[in-house]
This record gives sequence, structure tokens and C-alpha cells, in this order.
Amino acid sequence: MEVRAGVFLCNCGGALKNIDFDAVASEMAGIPGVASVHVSSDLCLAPARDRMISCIREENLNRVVVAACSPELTEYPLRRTVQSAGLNGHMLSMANIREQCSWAHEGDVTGKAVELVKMAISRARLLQPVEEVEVGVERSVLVVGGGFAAVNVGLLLAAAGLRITLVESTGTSGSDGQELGSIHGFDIGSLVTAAERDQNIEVLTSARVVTVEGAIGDFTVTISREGKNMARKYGAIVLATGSRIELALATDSDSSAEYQGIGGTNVVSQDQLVERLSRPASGVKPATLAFMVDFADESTRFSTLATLGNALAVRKVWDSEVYVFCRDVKVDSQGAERLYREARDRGVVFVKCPAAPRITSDNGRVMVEAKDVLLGEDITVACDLLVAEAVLYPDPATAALGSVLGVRLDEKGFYQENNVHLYPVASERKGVFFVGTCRGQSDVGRVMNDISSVVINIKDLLSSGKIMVESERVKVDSEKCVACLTCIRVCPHAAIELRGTEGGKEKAVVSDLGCHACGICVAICPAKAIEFQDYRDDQILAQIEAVG
Amino acid sequence: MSMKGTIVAFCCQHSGYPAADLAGKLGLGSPEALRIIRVPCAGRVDVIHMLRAFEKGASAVAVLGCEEGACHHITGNTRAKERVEQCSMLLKEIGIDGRRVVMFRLSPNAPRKFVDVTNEIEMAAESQGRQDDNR
Amino acid sequence: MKSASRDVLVIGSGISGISSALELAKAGITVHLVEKEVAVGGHSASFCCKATDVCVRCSACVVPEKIREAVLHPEIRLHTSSTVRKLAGKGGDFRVEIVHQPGPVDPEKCIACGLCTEVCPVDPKAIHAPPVEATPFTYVLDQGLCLRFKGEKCVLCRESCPTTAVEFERKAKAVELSVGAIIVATGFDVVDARERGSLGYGRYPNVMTGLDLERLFAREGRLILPCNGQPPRSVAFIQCVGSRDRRHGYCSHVCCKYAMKFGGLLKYQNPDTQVTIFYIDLQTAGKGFARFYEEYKDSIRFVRGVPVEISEAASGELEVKFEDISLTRVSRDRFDLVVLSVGIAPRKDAWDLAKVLGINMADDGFFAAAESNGSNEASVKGIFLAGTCQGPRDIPDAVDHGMAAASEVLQLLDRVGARPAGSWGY
Amino acid sequence: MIIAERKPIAEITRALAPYKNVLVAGCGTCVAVCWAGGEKEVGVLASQLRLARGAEGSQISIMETTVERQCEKEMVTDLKDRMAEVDAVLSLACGAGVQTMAEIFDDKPVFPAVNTTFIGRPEREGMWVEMCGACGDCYLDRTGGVCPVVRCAKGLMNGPCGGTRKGGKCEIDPDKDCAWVLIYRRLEKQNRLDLMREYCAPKNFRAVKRPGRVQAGKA
Repeated sequence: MEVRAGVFLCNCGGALKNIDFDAVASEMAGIPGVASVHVSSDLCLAPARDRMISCIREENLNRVVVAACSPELTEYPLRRTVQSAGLNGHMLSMANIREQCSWAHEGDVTGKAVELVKMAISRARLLQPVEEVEVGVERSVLVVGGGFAAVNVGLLLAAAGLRITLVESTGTSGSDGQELGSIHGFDIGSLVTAAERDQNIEVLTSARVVTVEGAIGDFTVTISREGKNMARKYGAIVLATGSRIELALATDSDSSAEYQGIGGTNVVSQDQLVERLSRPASGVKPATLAFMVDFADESTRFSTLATLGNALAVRKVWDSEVYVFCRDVKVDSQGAERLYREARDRGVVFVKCPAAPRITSDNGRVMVEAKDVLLGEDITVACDLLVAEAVLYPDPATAALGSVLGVRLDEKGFYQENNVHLYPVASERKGVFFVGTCRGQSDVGRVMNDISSVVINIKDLLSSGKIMVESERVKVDSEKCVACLTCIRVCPHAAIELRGTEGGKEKAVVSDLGCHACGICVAICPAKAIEFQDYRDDQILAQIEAVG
Repeated sequence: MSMKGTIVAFCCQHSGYPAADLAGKLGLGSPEALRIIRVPCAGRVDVIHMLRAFEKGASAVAVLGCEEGACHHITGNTRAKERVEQCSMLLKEIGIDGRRVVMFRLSPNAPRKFVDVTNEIEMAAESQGRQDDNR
Repeated sequence: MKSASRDVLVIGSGISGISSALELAKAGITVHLVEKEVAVGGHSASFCCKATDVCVRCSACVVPEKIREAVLHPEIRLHTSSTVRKLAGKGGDFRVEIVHQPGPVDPEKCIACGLCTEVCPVDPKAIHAPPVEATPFTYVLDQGLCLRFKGEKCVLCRESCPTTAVEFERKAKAVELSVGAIIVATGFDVVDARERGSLGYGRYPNVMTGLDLERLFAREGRLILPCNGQPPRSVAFIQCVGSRDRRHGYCSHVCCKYAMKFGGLLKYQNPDTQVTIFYIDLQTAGKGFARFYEEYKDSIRFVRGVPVEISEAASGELEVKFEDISLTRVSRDRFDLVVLSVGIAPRKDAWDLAKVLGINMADDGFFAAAESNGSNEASVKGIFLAGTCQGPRDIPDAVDHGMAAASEVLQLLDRVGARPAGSWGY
Repeated sequence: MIIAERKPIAEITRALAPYKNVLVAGCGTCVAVCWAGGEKEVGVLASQLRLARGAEGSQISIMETTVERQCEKEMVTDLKDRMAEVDAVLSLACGAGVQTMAEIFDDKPVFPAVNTTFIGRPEREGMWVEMCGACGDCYLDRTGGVCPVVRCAKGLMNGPCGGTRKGGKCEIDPDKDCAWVLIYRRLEKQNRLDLMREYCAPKNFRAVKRPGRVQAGKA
């Protein structure tokens, strides 16, 4: 069908004085494919837009070239203008002759403006329409994990009418929630029973995710439970697998080796301490007690917050002497500074040491020896009970499940690559989310925020049961594709899969729902089989040809 | 006419392109010979695009992508870096200075870096141009 | 409690207000985004990128992107230069009166062509382009410089404007909105470094605050001394200025991070610059931050102990008097430049909004959340808090808190039967 | 699949020096998958040739095409009507493709642009390793599926050679696994280690007549 492009030049209220718009207009008139050239002064305002719509209709244009200011804020409204004139939104090509031409250089830049518009026209000639279609999505969510975050997410999404499957690798649900729940006073048990009673939620204990295929709105997940594999369909996947807590006794190897000999009852973890506190009657009350914080892992707030809370509890219940050995007190959480101040007011002694203390045993008492920065000398404290530093490590299954889902981990092995555009809960694969300590979060306030954020992200996607998506904007030509798997391995968003095509043979297929339209696969495909509308090779090369 | 001295810059829509806009708004002068081609991600640019720009007579070709670790598509800027190195090797093989094709990483709110980078490319291309002419 | 309307009011268009508005709009809900200033974006829109050869995850580049997405979203109605005057009704069914006090330049009509600046007779120009990151990019008229507001009859800019966007006397307009819920995201004020007079902010040109450093880097791309434009040989960062003291009993979460990231950037740009950070407790927690801290632990000098006094030595250098706790004695050191890492303080006008909305303020001056575990609901049912107006947060946490507020609003609207319509694509 | 590697440009330009109109023909299967001679590489090579000629000040006109499989006579003959104004052909196919092209268009010089290296598989993205030497007499049943002829640097049939480095690495190439250590572990896992005790007579590499011929359906 013959190309009829309308070129609309905007001189921004006549202010772009270093471009001769008449010269540009006359130069454009002669270019093949250009049906008409219009110069206006305020294309970003409504009246000029209405004139553009009537131009498109009267001259039945099938391409629109706009040479004006940056497309950053004007491309989207212009696409809607083109659509309201009955033309497909993708038949628009823009040239930035204001920020990147008139404003960027002194002196006359008419020549550059002509070239930029020619580049836009050469690209416009090759534009093809892209339809936007409504695709149905599964209104169900797979939540992996059985802890505090997982159960909360399940309940909130179930309340929004979505079908939830809670997959928990261990025997009982809510197992890993003990530490987080008990320390901060959340009763995990009641949450679990609420989940089991909710008819929208199906709890599968000792189950494992084996394979994940498809893309957002249409995930096909095989779950293995007691030897049998079940295939299920889900619209989104939430990983809330929590983390593993280990006691880091001391970082420098010599003292921890000697220290292993002690073991025994006077070294506890935070939640063992909480347990003892809740049964004050039994067991002897320790006279002096020491905490160790912020030595093994300086990038988490978990052990500090737990320590501040429990140190205060010890002072109230047992009234024993409390020492906290730490490098720095992590107070950058909600209310942490107030807790720290209250702890010191109630007599908790904070010993700040540049390096981890040396720990030895002396007939049943734990000797903690460290250099105190404030006193400037070494001190040794003999205490009856030592609460070791709790360090958060990734759940052992993280790496395996990460590769099943095709998502990357951060440098400490937690979920969610360390990329600011993924924060707070997204992964690089649409429809896969991370919540809570499995992505490195370490305090209850932030985990609660994660839970609410993921709930609204998923409601945005699935609650209406359909998503508007550009159909086949990135498409693999199954004739040309030799199924060499390069694009599948290269796609950073796991949006391409091998699927059977009408010809019967399995070829690469790009999922419209999962595709981020970045074009990395298009550039690397050895057989040039992938077409990416608006940025096809010929459209880019045409712009290069038009230069000069 | 061959575009003597033109610099073709493939600008990623998340970093290079908005940085160019901010540079314009601040009135910071970038080279007039610069021709910016907008791409969805630096990872979309392929070796053939760079070579065709040189065939058309460009004196330098640049790919401007996101900072390392801040790519919206995770691997886009690293792919672009590899392809620029490959293209530079192909140019060296046929006697053209490999430094004419460059990859720079910047963030969308760094107009100053955009201007410094593009002016640096133009000066390098010009000094290189003089060497080629009198060879 | 049937809800009359499923629209939502978001007060404040900083990064957390924008995040709340975007998530609600994606759920198909009409959002009225009210902003006091002419441009949208709040403080974090003007922060600069601190990348060395690697991104340091400061999230400054996420802000302009989300602003653009919000300004273009059809479900978000922008009300700039507007404030909330009256509130009636209760959770699920509020009636709010907004006062729109338009400035001389109409954002709907201004196309930022710059003709008005050319004709303005005053130098420095009274009408000029806004800061470069402003969205919408509407020109601003500085009434302090403009002859018109000094009684003269100057109309040059109004006549020169091609789209009649300039109108000097614009009356305030009241707008009545009925909304199902309200999100307060009014953000923070930077601590005024003059509170600690002995540190000489305002007296010595080479004593800057963290915010001044952001603006300087955004403009210049590198650090130069305010007094002579030369790069400094030695720089000191003083932490906890206006945080963790008697008046501000909280840690501002962001200062250790931006100080260390700027320190790392300075060492990267010029390795023989000496960078010293004076701190109380180094806050190195956060995703991906430990690796950054490992990298710069040896090249940056960390001194535990916050200085009490800065004086100007004869040579123009700044002499910093501090108690070096690790050596347990008072010592003095000289630096070319001192950066006061100012913290986050509650807005001075927070009290006025609290009176209008009837929400409680916590003892540290921020708005009080109903429960203490960082939940978003304020003391009044149906009003939610997002971002730094409820407590100090960095950009990723502010986005997280904003989304969480939107999520709780959606749960409220679901409970009162205000079903949102279809969803807008991802 | 067949793995190939692009020849250095100096070799190609020297061969093409006397010719003005050149057809650059890629192949869409094996060499495309190993990034040596597919449609993309045709574009890059053509562009490189034009730039090289431009730098020397002389001209070259290049026609670019890619045949689905250059080792199929019918697919190559399809290019017949375009050969009129071509002086020379540069084929990016493997040896079989180049020779088919040379055979069909025997009046024009046909030059290879890639070196066909081995039969192998992708080890990681962008890197391919040799797996099979097509020796015509497969021993894989006796070595648990690891071929020592090709994957052992010395091609020993009764390895290992005793020079194996720590960690099971090859004596000659420290980052290459010793084939016989792989064989030992594989057989150990299937507890068929007695196979290692069987003496394997030296292979008669001339047993297979060159050039090889396979007739379907015959003994």
C-alpha cells in the first residue's frame, strides 16, 4: 500500500530561531513518500492536535512524522492523537529538533534539522502497525514458602478473590516464621490456621517446584509432592522462602575453633533466649548476659533489632547485667534509635569494638574479651549467658529454585539481582516477585512493606483477569528459526521458549506477555529470524542511510 | 556527499537519550556533527549497524548505555560493550583505528557526562582524522 | 460504610506520592495528585547520579522515570500549585476542598519556548526556565525580581508569549473532590545546618550540606570549591548533623549512605583526594551496600567521633576540632572542604496539614502511624501515610512504603465495595 | 554440529584482490548456529570488505545472499540467475558447502571465508568445543561415552598417559579435562571399570577409505 507520510514540523512558538523552517519544509516536500508538510507552533497543545487529526483524515495519511521537542513527554500523547485519527499508534516517527538540535548548538542548525527529519521519514516509511489485544490471564498465584511473609501474602491475595497455592518445602507450614514471628511478637500459628481455612488457599506442605514454563498470566508450574508431579497454571509467582539463620560466634578463626569446645547451655540464639524469658520460673536466672552484634555481617539490621528488643526484655524480666558487644549499632530502622536510647537508659552497656571479641571459657562461664573503643583499652567480661550473633543466610534451596525460575541472585546469594530498577519486590522476569528476607530484607517493618507492595503489584496485573498487550511486537519467524537456543539463553527476562509450531517442529517463540521489548535477542539471533517492530534492522539502517 | 566528521550515536532510551535532552535543556553544547539514533536498549545495537555507519562515512560511532549494574534489561549494556569491542577488532583488522567505535555508560540524569563524552569523541575523531588524511 | 467514590487523593508528589499514585492508577483507580509546587517530584527529583564506573544503587535515576510515567498516566489528575484546605466525611467517603493558587505562568499553556526570558528587561531575568529536572517544564516568574510586582506597568513577557500562558493576577480557585481514601505523602524538610552554629554553615563558603553537594554535582558533574572553583585536596564528611540528637531523636537512614557514596565517587574521580568521614555509628545495612563499604573501607578514613567546631584557619582551610574516640583525645585537622551530612526533618508546615486532616503527629514531629510496625494507616481511618512524612527513608524504602500505602487503600476500597474497573497494562 | 571459524580478513582480501563484483554467500544451518557464516556474518563481512576497499581507495560491489544449506546442490543452483555479473564467489559455508558451490559454478573462482574446524557442541555462549573427530570407527561403547581419540590431546586408546595434572586436568593443556579421567569416573559410576582392563589394539585409521562414502540401505 503506497506510503503517504504527513510531516508535522513544530517551531515551538517561533522560538527555535536557529532553524529556517521554510527551508526545512521545502526540502521535505520533495522526498518520496511524503504526502504533505505542515509547520505549526505548538504541537503539544490541544488545538494543534485537533488540526493534525483532521489533516490525517483529509489527506488519508498512513504515516505521521513529527519533528518537535523530545519524545520523552510528547510521544505518548501523540500516539493517542494518531490513534484517535483512526491510524495505528505505531505509525508515528519522531525527530527531536529542539533539545537535541536547536538548543544543543549555537548558530544555524537548519542542515542538522533537515537530516534529523530525513532520518525520521526514512524510518517512518518502514513502520508497520502493531495491534493491541486483550489477553486473558490466570487469576491464580503460586506463593513459594510457608513463613510469615508467604502466609500473609497468601491471605491478602485470597481476600482479593485470587486462587492461591502455598507451596512449603518442609513438613509444616509456618516453620521458618518462628524466628521472625517470635522475636517480634507475631503469632505465626494463627495466620497458618487462617490460611488453611480460607477456601481460596490450597496449602501444599513438603512440596517442591520442579519446572516453570510460560510467562506472566500464563505460567505452567510442575509441583512435585510425595513423588507425584502436578502441573498447574498460575498468573504470577511470589517467592517468600525466607532465609536460614546461623549463629556466627566469632569471625576470626582462632577464637571460634577454641570456642567450639564450650558449646553447652550458656550459648544461645535469640529465639532460645526469648523462650527462656517466657518461662522465667524454671532454669536459673543468669547474673550477667552478653550479646554479640554486627561482626560477622555488617550489612544487616536483623541481629541489632532483635538484640535491642531482647536486651530490654532481659533487663525487665531477669534484671541481670547486660553487655552488648558490637562494631556499629544499626539504628536505621523505624524506632530503632528510640529502642537504643531506652536500652542505655535501662542500664544496658554497649561495648563498641573495632574487631570481633575473643571468646574463651572459664569453669562454665563465658569470657568475652575485646578492645573497647570508648575506654581505649581491652576489657574482659565474664558472663553466664552469651547470645551469639544471628546472621541471615540465603535459604539453601535459593540457587536451585532461582535457576528453575530463570532469575538471578545478588552477590550474597539472596534473590533479586542488585538492580535499582527491580526494587522493591520485582524480578527481571515479569510476574515473578520476591518478598521479605529471601531478598535480603532484614527487619519487620520493611518486610511488612514488601508484603503490601507485592499484593498491589499482583492485583494490578491479575484482578481484572485480562491485560492489554501489544501482540507480536517482537516475533520469531518460524521458517528462519533453526532452534539454536541462542535467544532463549540470552533473553534477560526469560520471555522466550521452545514451543511446537504449526509446522510441527519446535521453534523459539517470544511470549508477548513476558517480553520487555529490549531487542537483545533480535541483535544476537544468528539467523536474523526475530523481528522487533519499530526497531527492525532495516528501520535502524534506513536512519543511518539518511544521515549525510 | 560523505558525512565527513559525522558522529553516529546509538542512544539507549533509558540513559543516553534522556541525558541528551537534559544537556539541551541546560544549554550545554554537544558537537553539531552528532546524529542520535534512539534504541530501546544498548543491547539492541549490533555490529552491522556500527559498520554500516562507518561505510556511510561516519568519523566515529558511539553506543551510549546505562551504568553497569543499572541496566533495565540487566545484560543490555554488557552485550553492547562486547559488540563494540568486536567491531573495534574488525576495524583494526582492516587498518582503521579501532578507537573510532566507543561504548560509554552514563545515567539519565547526567547531562554533564553526556556532553563531556560526546566532545571527547569528536576531538579524538578529529585528531585521528588528521592522522588518516596525511597517511 | 458504602463508598461514594472510588477516587483517591494523594497529597504530595515526591517519589513515594508518585509511587502510590502510579500503583493505584494501574489498578484502574482515578487518582487526584495534589502538589504545592509548580513542578512535580519533590526533593529526590534533583538528586544526582553517584556512579563511579559501576552503579552504586543510589536510585536517583529511578525518580525521573517514575515522574514521567505518572505525568503521562491518563488515570492520574495533576493538581499543581494546590493545597488541601478543608476535609469532611470519613474513611471511604471523604469530601475534600483543594485550593488551586495558580502562578503567573499557566502550566497547561507554557511550551517552554523561552521568548519571555529574551524580552525580560531585568538582569538576572525575572521569568526564566525552571530547574532542568522539573516536570512539567513550565517557566517560573520570580516575583522578587519582576518589575510588575514592584508597581511598574511592565507587560513585555505577557505580550511576547505565543500561547498567552502568562497572566499576572490569577485568582485562587477552590476545587471540591469526593474521594474514597487519602494518602499523605508530603515528604520532609532538610535539617537546617545552622542549628549547629559552631559548625559554621553559612559563615564559611567551603562548609556545605549534603543537599548543596547533590545540587553542585548535578550541575557541575564534579566537586569544586565554592570559594575558588578549584578541586579540593581534602574533604571531610560530618555525619549526624540534625540526626540522633536531642531535637531529632532518630537516625535519618540516608546520610551515611550518601556520604560514603560521595566519598567513593570523589576517590574515583581523583584518587589522591583525602576523604574523611566523622561518624557515630556507621549505618552500612541495606541490599548491596556491604560490597560498596568493603571496596572503600581502606581508601576512605573513618573517624569515630563527631566534630563540635569548625573555624577558618589563616590559610583559608577549615580547621575541624573533634574528639577522636579511638585515640581518646581531642584533636584538630584541616580540610579544604567540609560537608555536613544533614538529615531528614519533619516539614515545618506539617502541623497545618495535620490540623486540616485531623491526624496525630508523633513526638519526633512526623505524622503518627496507627501501629508501630511501619504500617501506613494514620490515626484517622481511611487516611494513609507514605514516605518520609511518616519517618526517614531512602528512595527504595520510600517507593516500597508508597506502594504499601496504595495497597492498603485498595484493600479499604475493596472492603467498602468500590470495585476498581479493568486494569491498565503492565 | 559442524563448527567453523571466520578466516582473518587479510587472507580474504588477498584472495579477492583482482575481483570487482563479488557474491558473498552464507549458509543458514551449522555455521550460522556457531556464529561463523550465517546471514549476520555475511552482512558484517561484506561491510568489512567494502570498508577495506574504501580505505585503499578502490571500489568493490558485493551481492549478499544466504542459502538455507549450501551442501544441497538444488539450493545452490537457485543462485544461477544471479551469477551473470559476478566475478568471484566468497562462501562462508563449511568445506562441503564451498565445494558444492565451486562444483555448481565451476567457471567462477570460489573462495572459502571460514575454516571448518570440527564436529562439536557449544560449551558456553560463544564458545564451541570439539567432541567428535569422525574417525569412522566409533569406540564410545568402550569408554562410557567419552571419546579419547579427540578429547585426549594425545589420542591415546589405552590412557591415561600418567602425566595427568592435579584435578584431572590434561598435561598439555592445564584448563582441559583429561579424557581418560572422565572415562574412569563415568565407568566407575556405572561400575563397569573392568572395561578399562581390556587392551585396545591400535586403530587402523587407513581402514576407512578416503573420501568416505555412505550408501543408504547397503551393508
